[in-house]
Amino acid sequence: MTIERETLLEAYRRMRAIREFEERMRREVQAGTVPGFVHLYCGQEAIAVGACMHLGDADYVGSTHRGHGHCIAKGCDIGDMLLEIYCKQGGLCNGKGGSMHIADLRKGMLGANAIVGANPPIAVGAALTAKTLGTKNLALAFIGDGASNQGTVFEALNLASILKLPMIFLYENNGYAEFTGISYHLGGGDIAKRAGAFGMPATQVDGTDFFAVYEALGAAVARARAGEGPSAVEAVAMRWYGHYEGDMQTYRADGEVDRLRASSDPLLRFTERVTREHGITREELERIDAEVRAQLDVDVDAAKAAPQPPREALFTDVYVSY
Amino acid sequence: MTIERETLLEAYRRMRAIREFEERMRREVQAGTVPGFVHLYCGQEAIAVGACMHLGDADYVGSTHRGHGHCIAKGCDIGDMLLEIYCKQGGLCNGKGGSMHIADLRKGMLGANAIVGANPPIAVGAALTAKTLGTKNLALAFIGDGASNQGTVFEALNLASILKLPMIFLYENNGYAEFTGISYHLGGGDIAKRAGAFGMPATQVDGTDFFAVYEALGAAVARARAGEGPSAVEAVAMRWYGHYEGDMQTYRADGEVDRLRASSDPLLRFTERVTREHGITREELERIDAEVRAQLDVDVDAAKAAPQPPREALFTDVYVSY
Amino acid sequence: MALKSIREAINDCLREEMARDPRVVILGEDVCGGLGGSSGIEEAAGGTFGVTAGLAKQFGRARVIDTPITESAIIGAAAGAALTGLRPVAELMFIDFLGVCFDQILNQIAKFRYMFGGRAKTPLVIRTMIGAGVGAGPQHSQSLYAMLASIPGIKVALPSNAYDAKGLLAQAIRDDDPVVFCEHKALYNEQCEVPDGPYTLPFGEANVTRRGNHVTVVAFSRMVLLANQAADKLAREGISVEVIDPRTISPLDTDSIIESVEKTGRLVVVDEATPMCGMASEIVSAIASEAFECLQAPPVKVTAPHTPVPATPHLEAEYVPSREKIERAIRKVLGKTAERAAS
Amino acid sequence: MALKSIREAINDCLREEMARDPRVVILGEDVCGGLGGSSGIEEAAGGTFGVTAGLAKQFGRARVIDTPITESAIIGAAAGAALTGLRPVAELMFIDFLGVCFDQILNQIAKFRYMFGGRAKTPLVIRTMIGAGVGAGPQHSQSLYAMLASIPGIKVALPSNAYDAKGLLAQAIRDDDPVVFCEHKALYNEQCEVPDGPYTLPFGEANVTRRGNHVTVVAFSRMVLLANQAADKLAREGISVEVIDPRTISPLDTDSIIESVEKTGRLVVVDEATPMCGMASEIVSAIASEAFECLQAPPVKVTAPHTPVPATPHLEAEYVPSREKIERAIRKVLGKTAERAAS
Ligand SMILES: Cc1ncc(C[n+]2csc(CCOP(=O)(O)OP(=O)(O)O)c2C)c(N)n1
Ligand SMILES: Cc1ncc(C[n+]2csc(CCOP(=O)(O)OP(=O)(O)O)c2C)c(N)n1
Ligand SMILES: [Mg+2]
Ligand SMILES: [Mg+2]
Repeated sequence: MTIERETLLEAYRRMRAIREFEERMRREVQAGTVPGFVHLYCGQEAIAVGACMHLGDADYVGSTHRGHGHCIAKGCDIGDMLLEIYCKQGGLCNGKGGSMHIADLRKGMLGANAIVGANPPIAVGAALTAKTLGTKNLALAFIGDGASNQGTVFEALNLASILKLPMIFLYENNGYAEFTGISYHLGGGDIAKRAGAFGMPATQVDGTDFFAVYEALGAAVARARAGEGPSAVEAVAMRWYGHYEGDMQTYRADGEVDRLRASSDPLLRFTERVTREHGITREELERIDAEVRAQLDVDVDAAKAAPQPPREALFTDVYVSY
Repeated sequence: MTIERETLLEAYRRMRAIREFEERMRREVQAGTVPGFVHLYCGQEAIAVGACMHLGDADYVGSTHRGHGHCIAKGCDIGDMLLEIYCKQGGLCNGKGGSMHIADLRKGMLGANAIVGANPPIAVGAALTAKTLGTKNLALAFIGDGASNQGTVFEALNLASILKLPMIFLYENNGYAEFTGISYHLGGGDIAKRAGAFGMPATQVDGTDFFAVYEALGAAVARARAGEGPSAVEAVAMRWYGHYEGDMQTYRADGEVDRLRASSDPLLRFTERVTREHGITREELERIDAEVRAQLDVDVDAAKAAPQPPREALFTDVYVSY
Repeated sequence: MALKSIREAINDCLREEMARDPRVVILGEDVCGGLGGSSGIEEAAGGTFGVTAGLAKQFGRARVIDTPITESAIIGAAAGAALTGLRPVAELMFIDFLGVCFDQILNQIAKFRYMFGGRAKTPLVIRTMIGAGVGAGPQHSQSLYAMLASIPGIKVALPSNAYDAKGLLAQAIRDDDPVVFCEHKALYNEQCEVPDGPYTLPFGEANVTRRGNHVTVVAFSRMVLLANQAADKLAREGISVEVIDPRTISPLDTDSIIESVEKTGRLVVVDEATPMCGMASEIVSAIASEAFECLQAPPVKVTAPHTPVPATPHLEAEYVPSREKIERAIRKVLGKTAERAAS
Repeated sequence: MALKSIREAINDCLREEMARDPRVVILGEDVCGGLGGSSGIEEAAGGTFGVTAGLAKQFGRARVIDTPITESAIIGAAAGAALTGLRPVAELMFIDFLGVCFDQILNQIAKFRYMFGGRAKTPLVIRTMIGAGVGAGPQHSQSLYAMLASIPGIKVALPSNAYDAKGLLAQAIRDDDPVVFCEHKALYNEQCEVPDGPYTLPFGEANVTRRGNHVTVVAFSRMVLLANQAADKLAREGISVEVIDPRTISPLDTDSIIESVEKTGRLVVVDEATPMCGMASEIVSAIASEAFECLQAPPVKVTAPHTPVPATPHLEAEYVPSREKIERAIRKVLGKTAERAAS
């Protein structure tokens, strides 16, 4: 499968944007400037981007509590995301949702979700819309390894399967559900196999390898657009930081993350390959890095400086009319 | 696997008791003497009996809305069951549960359940008790093909698997969930395969063949008692009557049931084999038939004649103390 | 105009709204029925109680969608479909099954609009069945609508007659907010005159089914019929009862109740649900706080007891508020006045 | 006696009850933590908020059971374990997660005893976390206990201090009925004197935290602290406030509230939950019906608004009833009397 140069550069820009965004959020949380709880995506960048590079704004994505990377990959405006994370007026949810509820329907982002396992049935509904209205659009749900044990996820698999919906179940196996490892919490030990038993193609890929994710999702997307039904992909990529920022991670062996960073940093792996195989130069990529960083500084400052929602906002938008 | 003569005669007695019981209930419902809704078990007798012949009173069974057969197979007193179905004082639930809620904890019957998919997690809890108290007992949940799509069932599979509980998931594939066939409602089309993906032995057997069920459950029970963890068995046996008694069954082809009765009546198949291979005579079996019928007549009359619970019963037993 | 049962009125409404708006789809268990069956029949059920009969035939299985037994996915899919442009009417066969799909209602559907800062709409209807009285037992006879009414973001309709059922359901389907539409299983055959063709009834507008001056009786769903019967009976004794059917409990038309109590000074609330934290307490509380000065006697609640619904027929009959209990409550709240009125 | 936080008091209680009774087991997500982790540490969490710290080490993983993310199975397994001889203490991390396990509570645990004609007991505790105020957002900040209190067969405890927390939890664990034990996430560090060793506090007995004559304030969980603060402040103006903490809302000690209102003639109910069909309405309704004659002014509810909990910190602060709002409500219900008392 050959990939356009522009596609690769855009993929890199998004992965870099996620990385810089999350590293900055980490520092901001440590500095105490961010309200609420923040779950960082570092280490998993290639999953969201490898998937969303295949999607347009009219395709839908159901996200999780660890949603920043999904939003950026799906094309949400980073400035508006930051406004939301800082709970400011004009944020993607006008400041009322925060980090765990960022949504942007114009971009096909159905929302981060703080209830583990709630998003797959919702995404299935978006796939039902696509099928009912006869568009060629599809829906994708991100599902953590821990979430993969939640009953709602299996119900979503079954419903999408029997209705042959244009749906993709993208499992993100990052090794842990909170402070518990997958070798303990996952009966049978094979996420993809469990999904496959519902009668859909289900594969496992290295989630730190953009090309592997991109290829697997390409097949799933093609199948969905062709009206052939749902697919499942399990992408394996350990998270680099705590469950939430602040987590002491005593459940992890010392050096586990250092080894990950050294051996399987999705951005390093991507950089090496595209500079080696696709005639992309490090300078080009560094230019992107600089642009991303500069813009991020601007956006964070703007978010911090932005006004809070007015007091009346507490009472509005419960109903359209009441 | 050789089976004791006494075991076979007892198995026959229970299957016959179920058959007679359900046929009688059918007539009584048609005559309008039975309150509430009744879901008949005819055609599936060999499943409950093939399983429960391996179990003692200290082993637990979680039942469904179609629970009469499970109760009889597990050894519940038929007279007390009838009192319950007629909602009379002294019934197994003192008349307050009715057909869909018959329970008898002394016999290890955790209760019929009118919420599809609710019983497997409950049975898993009973298995947890057995493991925690270090008994050699086990728990078994009956699960319909329709129920097999309910999220709670998958959660039960996973929890039993990772905790290595003495638990058996006994699927009863009787072809239909209400008025919808399994070829439509079951993604992937293979119940056992879905269960097996949770890391436990999972087999499919002919649910009209007592010997097949008995053997499969024998293995599952041995595994559970040995502390090796849960198993799943899918037993296939179409139901003979409607979803509930009164169902017009327009979804079934004419003659489907007649063919079933002719080709795969669990009692006929059992009779042929034991008379052929185990030196049991038709006379012996007919004697059992007569005894069962005679006792049933007595029990039904007693149930009809029994007093209703007193008016105060409406207010009692909400709490132990309040 | 024609005499229609609630079942027919709901079926007509669904047919009219589906014809009107291609975005309206129905999903649930056996809303059509027969798929995967050996007879190959087009429709084996049309809903467990026949309410959706004929719709699959007319609009096709793509818009009348049979699902597995999978309430979380039914309601969740309805949520996602509503967020993305459809107007789903999901069927939750019995309201007792709330338990197996509650998160999608409580934390998703109800909160999308607020959580997303007003940038999302969730126009869906959950049709469900409430009520005791048919021997369906503890897990198929509950009236759990107060739990739903307590959730900010959800609207709840409780029709008591065919005319209201049709108009309220049409409004629910066209409404841009999520609505739980509660059908009482013992009322499906209740008939009244229903206009032909589509019409809507506004939410939050109570219906005064009887005018009266001595006491205000607020009742819901099936209890409205019993309250009217009690009112008729007492009228013969010269006791003049005003009966109010709120029709929707969220939004709730408190003003109409206050207005009535300002006139009568006396309040009885009749609810088939259990007593704690239910609509009866909610209305008594609202009136005690907002119309305290007009109250001439302590308000009286007539509800089911704080117990599950027994399967036992005669105990179930005892469980559900009866015309007699309502009468007794009215006499109680009237106290001396009752005799005066009677004499 | 020693100064203990609510977190410590609960932890002590769990330790003592597990030592007392081998049938007591704990199950939930990360109640120990670290299983399957690469460090092989014995305990990585001890509960997301550290409440179960050290228990796995002391009693072993067979009695302190980490589960996958599987609330339906956690609560369902607790139900089945309780029916068969254990006394499980299941942890539902946030009460907001009711939605993903509600059937097991609503239709199973609550109904077993009644459905089974009094021949079953379901002695289990569901420990869960309630409340707003820490920026946890719309799906992690709710106070949904009224829904649970409305269910016949369930008991609900709402401790507001460490002493009550320990005694009520011990009672909950030894109680033969199912109990939902609601811990307020903003109160874990609240300290008070707590006796060493096991003791129980009876359910259905309110605690009068302040004696007073002018007005009765009923408050729950964290609101008790704010009500006491308001009472202290107003005391300086000569306004004498009686504060009642019901401690359990099912059973509810209505008598103590009535007794107090008979003395004060005035009622304010403070609840962090949303207003519709909540405990505030329940208590106002109960008093309006049962103590109507003693009421000298319309009862006043102080609750959160009928909205989800916003993630926005300053809006969340506005959302939760404050000491100031409670003060205002007290002055309102006192009307002229307030000035008189003050002068
Ligand atoms: C229904 C529910 N149960 C529990 C939680 C608490 N919780 C939040 S995130 C999380 C772990 C999720 O693990 P996983 O699905 O692997 O996602 P990851 O955090 O690894 O991205 C848990 C248990 C929740 N938010 N919702
Ligand atoms: C949660 C829930 N959803 C739906 C129903 C309605 N219902 C009762 S039985 C049934 C079909 C069950 O099918 P299956 O599991 O195959 O059992 P069978 O009736 O064939 O024995 C349905 C949908 C219910 N009781 N509970
Ligand atoms: Mg994970
Ligand atoms: Mg079936």
